[in-house]
Amino acid sequence: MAVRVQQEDFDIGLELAQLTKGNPSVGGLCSFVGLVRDLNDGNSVATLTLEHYPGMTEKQLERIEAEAHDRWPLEASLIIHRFGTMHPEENIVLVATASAHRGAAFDACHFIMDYLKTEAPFWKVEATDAGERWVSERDSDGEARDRWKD
Amino acid sequence: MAVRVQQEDFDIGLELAQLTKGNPSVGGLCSFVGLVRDLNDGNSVATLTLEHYPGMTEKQLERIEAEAHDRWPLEASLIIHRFGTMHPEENIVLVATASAHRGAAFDACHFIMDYLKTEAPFWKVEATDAGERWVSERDSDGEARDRWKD
Amino acid sequence: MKILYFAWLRQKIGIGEEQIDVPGDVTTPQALVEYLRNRGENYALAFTDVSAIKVAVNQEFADYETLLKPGDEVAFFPPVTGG
Amino acid sequence: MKILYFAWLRQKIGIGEEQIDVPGDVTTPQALVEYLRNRGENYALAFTDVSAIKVAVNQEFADYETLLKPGDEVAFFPPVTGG
Repeated sequence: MAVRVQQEDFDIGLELAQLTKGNPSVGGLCSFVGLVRDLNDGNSVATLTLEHYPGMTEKQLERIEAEAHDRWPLEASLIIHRFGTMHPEENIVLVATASAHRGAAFDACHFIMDYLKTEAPFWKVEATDAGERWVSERDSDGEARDRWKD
Repeated sequence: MAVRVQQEDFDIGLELAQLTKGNPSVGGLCSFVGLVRDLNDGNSVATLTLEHYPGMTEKQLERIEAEAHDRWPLEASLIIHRFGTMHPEENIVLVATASAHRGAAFDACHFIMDYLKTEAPFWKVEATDAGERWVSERDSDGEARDRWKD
Repeated sequence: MKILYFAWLRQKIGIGEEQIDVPGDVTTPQALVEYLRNRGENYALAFTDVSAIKVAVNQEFADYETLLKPGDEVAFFPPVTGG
Repeated sequence: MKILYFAWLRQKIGIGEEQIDVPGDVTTPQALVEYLRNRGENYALAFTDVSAIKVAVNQEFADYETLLKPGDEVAFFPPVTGG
């Protein structure tokens, strides 16, 4: 289990290799990478800047990760989330989960992303062709999270 | 869209980077890696050998990948499956899907893995401490696939 | 009391963080908002519609009726949009 | 007719692929299995329980009642276990 909130980019291949290295109980490794798109809500995006709440961010991410471990039999997991200013095609977030079997790895990774989207204190502001714009929450993100509630 | 059936290992970081490079429409990249475990059904596994049906394998994987593109708005996808003899911790399969949004990427990747497990002509034989053993199909794999049927 | 503002709330108010000795009757985030609105036009504008503003107390999501203690860290921010 | 065997079926029969000129009445995989069972003990053992054996015709999953044509490629194998 590990959470990192950082400005610098990450090396996906390296991170995934380190996550499973030396653990032959891992049969499935699921990962998700969120990237900056050059178009959002009809406007072209030059840069995306992420602001966060240091301290609360790490707490929330660690809580979400621990909840995933409670729900599924995970061998390992990793959450890396960047802040600062980024350009299209840059990595924003990496979530990876490893388990003996694929179902747990898929579900835990998806669960972490859905919760991260709605419960981790990050905010995005875009520099677009129509000026600076704070990204709005999406109803679909709340619905995606609520799927996991019983 | 790409399918590769090969004996040699693959570089996950390189493959994922190539999949999204130059496409700023990608907002989410989901990947799954299947790895050789050192224990299966209570026996320790020294090596795992994968046999396949050349020709039919590629056809089936291409069909599954095309079906995923029909079902979800994907920007890119990749399936690499190895054959031959492997040791614990080695990579067996990589499936990666890229889309504007995470839901499509997650679902398409999971869909491809579930179908690959039940419809791609690969067979596993393990060298275990109890001798050579052909791996049996799992009922749970059929159930995982049937989830996607309406 | 340590008060933090994030995203467009921070922009509208003009600062990200401040330390305020609030009056004794400011015992909830709701009362804190009323108090802040009277500190200036920038606060009043930022807090026009609190239904669009989340609150955290001591780095935990809270609601506007949560009881505050001296020394608490209270943060106001729009719905989160990370990932 | 080109016939292929995979996994433990290949091991039991002893070969992975063979070309056989089958009699005219071998028009389905079911009939082909009956025919093969009479070719030797190894075939009879391999095809003891066809409920555990899948069939593909021209590299497509098929069933035991599929009509076969001369020149077809027929493959027999256990349930797949890749991934």
